[in-house]
Amino acid sequence: MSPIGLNHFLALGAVLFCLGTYGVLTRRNAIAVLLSLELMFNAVNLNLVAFARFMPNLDGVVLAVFVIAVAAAEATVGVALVLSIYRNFRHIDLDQVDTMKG
Amino acid sequence: MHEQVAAAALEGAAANVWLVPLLPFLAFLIISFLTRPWGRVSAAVSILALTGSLGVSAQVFWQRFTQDAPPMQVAVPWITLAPDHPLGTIELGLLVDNLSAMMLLMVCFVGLCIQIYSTAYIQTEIAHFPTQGSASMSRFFGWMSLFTFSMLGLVLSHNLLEIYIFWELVGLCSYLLIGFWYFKHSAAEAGKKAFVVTRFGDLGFLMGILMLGVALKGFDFLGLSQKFTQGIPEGLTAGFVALAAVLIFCGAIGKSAQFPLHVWLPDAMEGPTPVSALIHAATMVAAGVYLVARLFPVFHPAGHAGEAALLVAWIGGITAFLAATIAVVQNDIKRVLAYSTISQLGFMMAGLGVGAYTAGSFHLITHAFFKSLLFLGSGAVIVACHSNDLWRMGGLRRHMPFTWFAFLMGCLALAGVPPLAGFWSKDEILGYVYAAPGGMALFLVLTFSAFLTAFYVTRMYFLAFEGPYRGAEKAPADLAGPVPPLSLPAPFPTSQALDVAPEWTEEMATSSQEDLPAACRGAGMEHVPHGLHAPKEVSPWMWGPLLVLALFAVFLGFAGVPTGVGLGLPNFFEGFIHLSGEGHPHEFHWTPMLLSVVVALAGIALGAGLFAGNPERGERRLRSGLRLVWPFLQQKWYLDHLWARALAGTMYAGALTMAWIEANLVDRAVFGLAGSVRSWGDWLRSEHTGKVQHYALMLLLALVLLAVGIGMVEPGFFTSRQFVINLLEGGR
Amino acid sequence: MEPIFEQFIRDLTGGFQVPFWAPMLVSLGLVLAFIALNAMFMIWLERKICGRIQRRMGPMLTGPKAWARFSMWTGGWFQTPCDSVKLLLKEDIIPAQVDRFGFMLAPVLVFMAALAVYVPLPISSTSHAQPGPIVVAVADLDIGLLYVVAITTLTILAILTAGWASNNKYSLLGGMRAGVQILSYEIPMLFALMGPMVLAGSLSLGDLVLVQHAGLFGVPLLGWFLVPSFLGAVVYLICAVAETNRPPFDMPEAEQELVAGFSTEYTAMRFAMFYLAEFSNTFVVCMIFTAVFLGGWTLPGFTPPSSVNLGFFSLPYFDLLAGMAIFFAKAYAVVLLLMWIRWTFPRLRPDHLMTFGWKFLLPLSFVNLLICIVLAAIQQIYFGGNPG
Amino acid sequence: MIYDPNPVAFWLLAAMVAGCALAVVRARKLFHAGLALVGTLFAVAGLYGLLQVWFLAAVQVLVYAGAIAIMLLFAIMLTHHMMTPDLKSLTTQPWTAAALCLMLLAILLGATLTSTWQTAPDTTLSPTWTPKSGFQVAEAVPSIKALGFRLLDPFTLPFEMVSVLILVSMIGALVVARKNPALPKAPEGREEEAP
Repeated sequence: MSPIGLNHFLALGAVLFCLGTYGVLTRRNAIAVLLSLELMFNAVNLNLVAFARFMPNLDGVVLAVFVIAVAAAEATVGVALVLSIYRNFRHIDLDQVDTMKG
Repeated sequence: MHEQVAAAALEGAAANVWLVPLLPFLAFLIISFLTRPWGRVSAAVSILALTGSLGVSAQVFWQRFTQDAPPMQVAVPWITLAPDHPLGTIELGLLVDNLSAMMLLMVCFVGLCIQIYSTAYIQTEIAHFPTQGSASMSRFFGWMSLFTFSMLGLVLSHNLLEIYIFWELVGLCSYLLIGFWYFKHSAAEAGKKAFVVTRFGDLGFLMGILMLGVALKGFDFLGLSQKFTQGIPEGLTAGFVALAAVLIFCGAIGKSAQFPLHVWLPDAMEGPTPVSALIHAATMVAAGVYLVARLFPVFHPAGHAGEAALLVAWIGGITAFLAATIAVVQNDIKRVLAYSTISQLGFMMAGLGVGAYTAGSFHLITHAFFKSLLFLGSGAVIVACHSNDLWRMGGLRRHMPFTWFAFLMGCLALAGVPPLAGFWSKDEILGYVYAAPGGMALFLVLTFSAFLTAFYVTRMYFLAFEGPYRGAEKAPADLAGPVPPLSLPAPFPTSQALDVAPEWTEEMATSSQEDLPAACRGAGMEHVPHGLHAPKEVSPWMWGPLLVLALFAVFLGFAGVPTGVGLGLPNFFEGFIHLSGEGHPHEFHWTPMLLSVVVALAGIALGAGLFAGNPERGERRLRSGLRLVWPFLQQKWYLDHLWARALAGTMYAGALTMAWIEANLVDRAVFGLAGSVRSWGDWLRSEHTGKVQHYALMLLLALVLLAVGIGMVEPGFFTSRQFVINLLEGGR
Repeated sequence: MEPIFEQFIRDLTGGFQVPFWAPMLVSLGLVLAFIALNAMFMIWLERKICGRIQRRMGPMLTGPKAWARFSMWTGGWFQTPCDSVKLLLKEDIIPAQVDRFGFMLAPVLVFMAALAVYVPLPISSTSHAQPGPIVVAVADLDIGLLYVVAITTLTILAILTAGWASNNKYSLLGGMRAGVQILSYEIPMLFALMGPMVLAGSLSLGDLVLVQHAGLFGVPLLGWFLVPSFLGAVVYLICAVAETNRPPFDMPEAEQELVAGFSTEYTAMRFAMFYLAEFSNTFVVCMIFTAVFLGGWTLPGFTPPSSVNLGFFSLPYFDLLAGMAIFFAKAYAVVLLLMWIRWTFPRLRPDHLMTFGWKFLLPLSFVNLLICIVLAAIQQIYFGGNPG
Repeated sequence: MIYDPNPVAFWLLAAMVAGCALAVVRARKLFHAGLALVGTLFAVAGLYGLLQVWFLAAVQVLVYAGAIAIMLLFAIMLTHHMMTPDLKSLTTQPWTAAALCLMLLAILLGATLTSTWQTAPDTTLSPTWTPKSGFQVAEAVPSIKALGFRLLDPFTLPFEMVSVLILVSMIGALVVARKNPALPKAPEGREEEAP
């Protein structure tokens, strides 16, 4: 097998990111969207760590730690919002939450 | 004579001159924010502040009087333009010279007298409005303080732009104080009218300021005066200077109520009487005169009267005559005084126009004292009689001895009876006009005005103070009562701001006040039932200041006795207020002086003859004697009507045109535009689904398009080494 | 494990180089066997202690009669093996309406977690071949403590999955209760463990034990983190009980309310896996407590020789064996403590449980952390740094 | 020497990442999607381990899989009916999104794979700081200690800000999710639509 380099990790990150994007764009369920968002976060983190490892510089890892922290905050608020939506609409289908429709 | 007058820095007592306007301003702030609920405290604050100002002004005046110092000024940068801008830095500053020092003293002193008087007076007015309490008193004194601040700032202004600020501020205060009883329809209208009419003049003023300042690359008075001492400055034509001067004079026309913008001043009598005394007799209306005096070299480049000066002179003359004629037929004591004020301001203007810098300024000062005295006296009379109407007064001499004495002194001063103050100053103007080349026609006009002045003053005095007290009886129907308002033809809208019906009628009052509590209706004091008891002398707080002012009305004239009279008095005033460019002190002529004495005495004699015995009969005889011009005068030369018809008519026609343009051109364009935007919006709205994922999809689409676009424009953008390096190392 | 295993084999065979997978396989086998046997023993012990506390004898019949006659502590030895056989032989029922994937995944997950958590646990050390001690663990990870805590979360996942996949209200509620409970108690637990981390300056469990052996302020017994981080030890113990869903924190399977909680629908082998994992986790908790707070395989002031020679019998790796003995002795002491607690205290109410965790244990663990930081600073400044 | 991960492990983990991510996006039952997310997270943690960033791997498992994913699973359980397959959940703009995502993938892959990255020998990972000797060149593998010094020396302020952020989000979540009796009830029409 050929040796694994930075590009492998970056490509995997790109795939993961696009899958996450696809989920965000298509899933109706708000929680599924949140799940997909986490995928995108992970893709970013994967890139950061890979860069940090292959271009030796710990800052990438530090940044990844920050990203995880921010993701935790995001998920907290996201879930709270979802629960709030659920309480108001009795469902969490994003394509029916269109009160902002013009 | 023409050497550079170096502006010195403020020193000595003048170094404190900034306190003079600051103290009233602080008083205004304190009253507005702290002592509002306690009217008497507010009054005390205001008076204390003004006393402080007076003290400093007196020190400054004394310093200027005893030392022969050049003008002193201090300035700080206000607007810093671009470094290479020709106008450089526009500054805010204080200018202290003899003229402003004297004005400071006058404003502070008269203001103080009036404020002390007001403490008692304003309570009598407040008593008519049960809903108004102590806060009204605070409001009054707060605004008075603000006005005083503005006026003192105006006097101390260092350049044209600064004076314009304060010019507008005094205008604002005037508006506020005229409409002090804002729930009175007439008062609110009068305030509006004053504000709007003076705005016409101020428009010209601003244009003149900009013309002059931009052309001469500077706004400060000393610099401007400097440039004009040698004549018209290089690069400017006489026509340009004349036009600028005339435009600046427009401001003075508005503020000083000169023909043809004088129409607001009589209406301004709706304000409380101390306001009339302070603003519309002594200080603000004099600001126009002060402005012309400040810019005297601009009107008289190199000491010679320019075209603008001629205009100033004739406007002044016309105003003096016109107002004097109208004053003859007025029945409202305050209106008589208002027209008299206009007339006297005309005298000042005429004097300044022919080059009588000293005389004009002198008349300004003396007039401030005796006219504020007269106004305050009229206020006292009104308080005593509960009426403005001369035909409801009479015989007050016996009931109000102090007021009577002070008022009489004021009348004599105004009538120009020697040796009272008004005589000396008015006479000096007449002397100048007489001596001026080509001034004979103007001299005659002014002399006739002086005769009329003496006559209407006498009429007013006799109606108010002599004969029997008529307050209890009903006034003769044909003599008293307001003039019916002019009914306009149908197509004219009753434009409130330009309303021609300045006479406040009962119908107007009641119709506009139905929403007020019953107790507030009939706000005019003539409607307050007053019973049959005789008028009583007012409180010492009111007649005290009157006597002080009377003292000045009698003796102030001796400060400016012409040296030629031979009284052995030096001409203090001329020694103090003179222009460096004013060449020869004018020669003294006995002819105009004697003529003016004769004229004044003749006027008094005629007035006394008509009104001493039976005023009603005298009035009827007067009317029959003047029957040809009586309606003309009664309608104030139809000037208000002219304004209403010409101006309102023109404006109405213009408005119709504009309405047509609006409806057919502008609206179509605008609505068309709006419609197209709306249809675009309707089309775009279908994209606004409210679904967050749809938006995210659009975002992604934009991102992809952007990336593709960048990739097409610059193929190596995302893969270039430098991009990556920048990306990675940018943060290090 | 690797270095010791390799050395051991080399010693034994005279230089045989083992393939790289061999240590892994051997570790796996050892751990699996240990889990099974230990769980059986613990179950027996639990029943005996329960009996003792409740003034009865527990299982007595299964097994040799003679042993039973000797003492209650020797009776009923074969009870648990027989139970195990029974469980293994029972029919595996998967109810029709369950989510098959989740239903089957959950026991695997929970067992995986129980298995994986053994990786960084150090049970002994040896200096047989090298001057410095080599820690005996499957792998003495750099981040051992963090790893242990992280793996625990897998248990929550498994329980949630079991609760949801069973398609049963009681299961779901039990699963959610368990999840919330473990999640809540994990936080004070982590903070309680942070005190020792700070004191040792390392996350490696091996390092922790070595630091404890070195002592605090130069005093060996003080070095046991039980002393400087006493509050942390208490908090950890309570949280550990809650984490393993043992009474008095066994809310998730409160029979009176929830039947058997998340394991209601499980039978036979799958149920056995939950059961096994639970006992395994209990013991793991005790091992962690031993390693983190009780000095692990060491005794203060005692360093066993690397080998003993009794003349007739030469015992290599003596220090390893002695360490293991000490370690398991301590661990079982903690196990006894837990059992004592279990059979003494009544069950808590769910809201009390949460309140207790968030409002009492968490602040307490903060206090402990503060104390530890101060002590670590004193140690650092006046007594030199620590080996971590 | 450039760091060289084990290819077998990488490909296994990569397959797990991609497969689980696909399951997250496409799973019919939401709970399965949640489980798949946990799988992805674990696989990514494995990749971190492969890259020898052990601390991050542990944090990933602890915070991501242990807290965030569990919280999401709770949300699923609280909001979703237990066993209802989310049948219609895939029907929002699937094809457009797929096309766009593929284009995005092409762009990303094109940009990353054709770029020249400045990879460097695996010797000096980062300077670390010790009280006695100041900054020193660290070891090749990122240790927790190096990470800790890095986190608390140049990144102190962001680190503290992150704690503030988390506190704020916690309080915000409480406020948002709390039942507010003052709010009006859900619209009547929607009640009937609930499955």
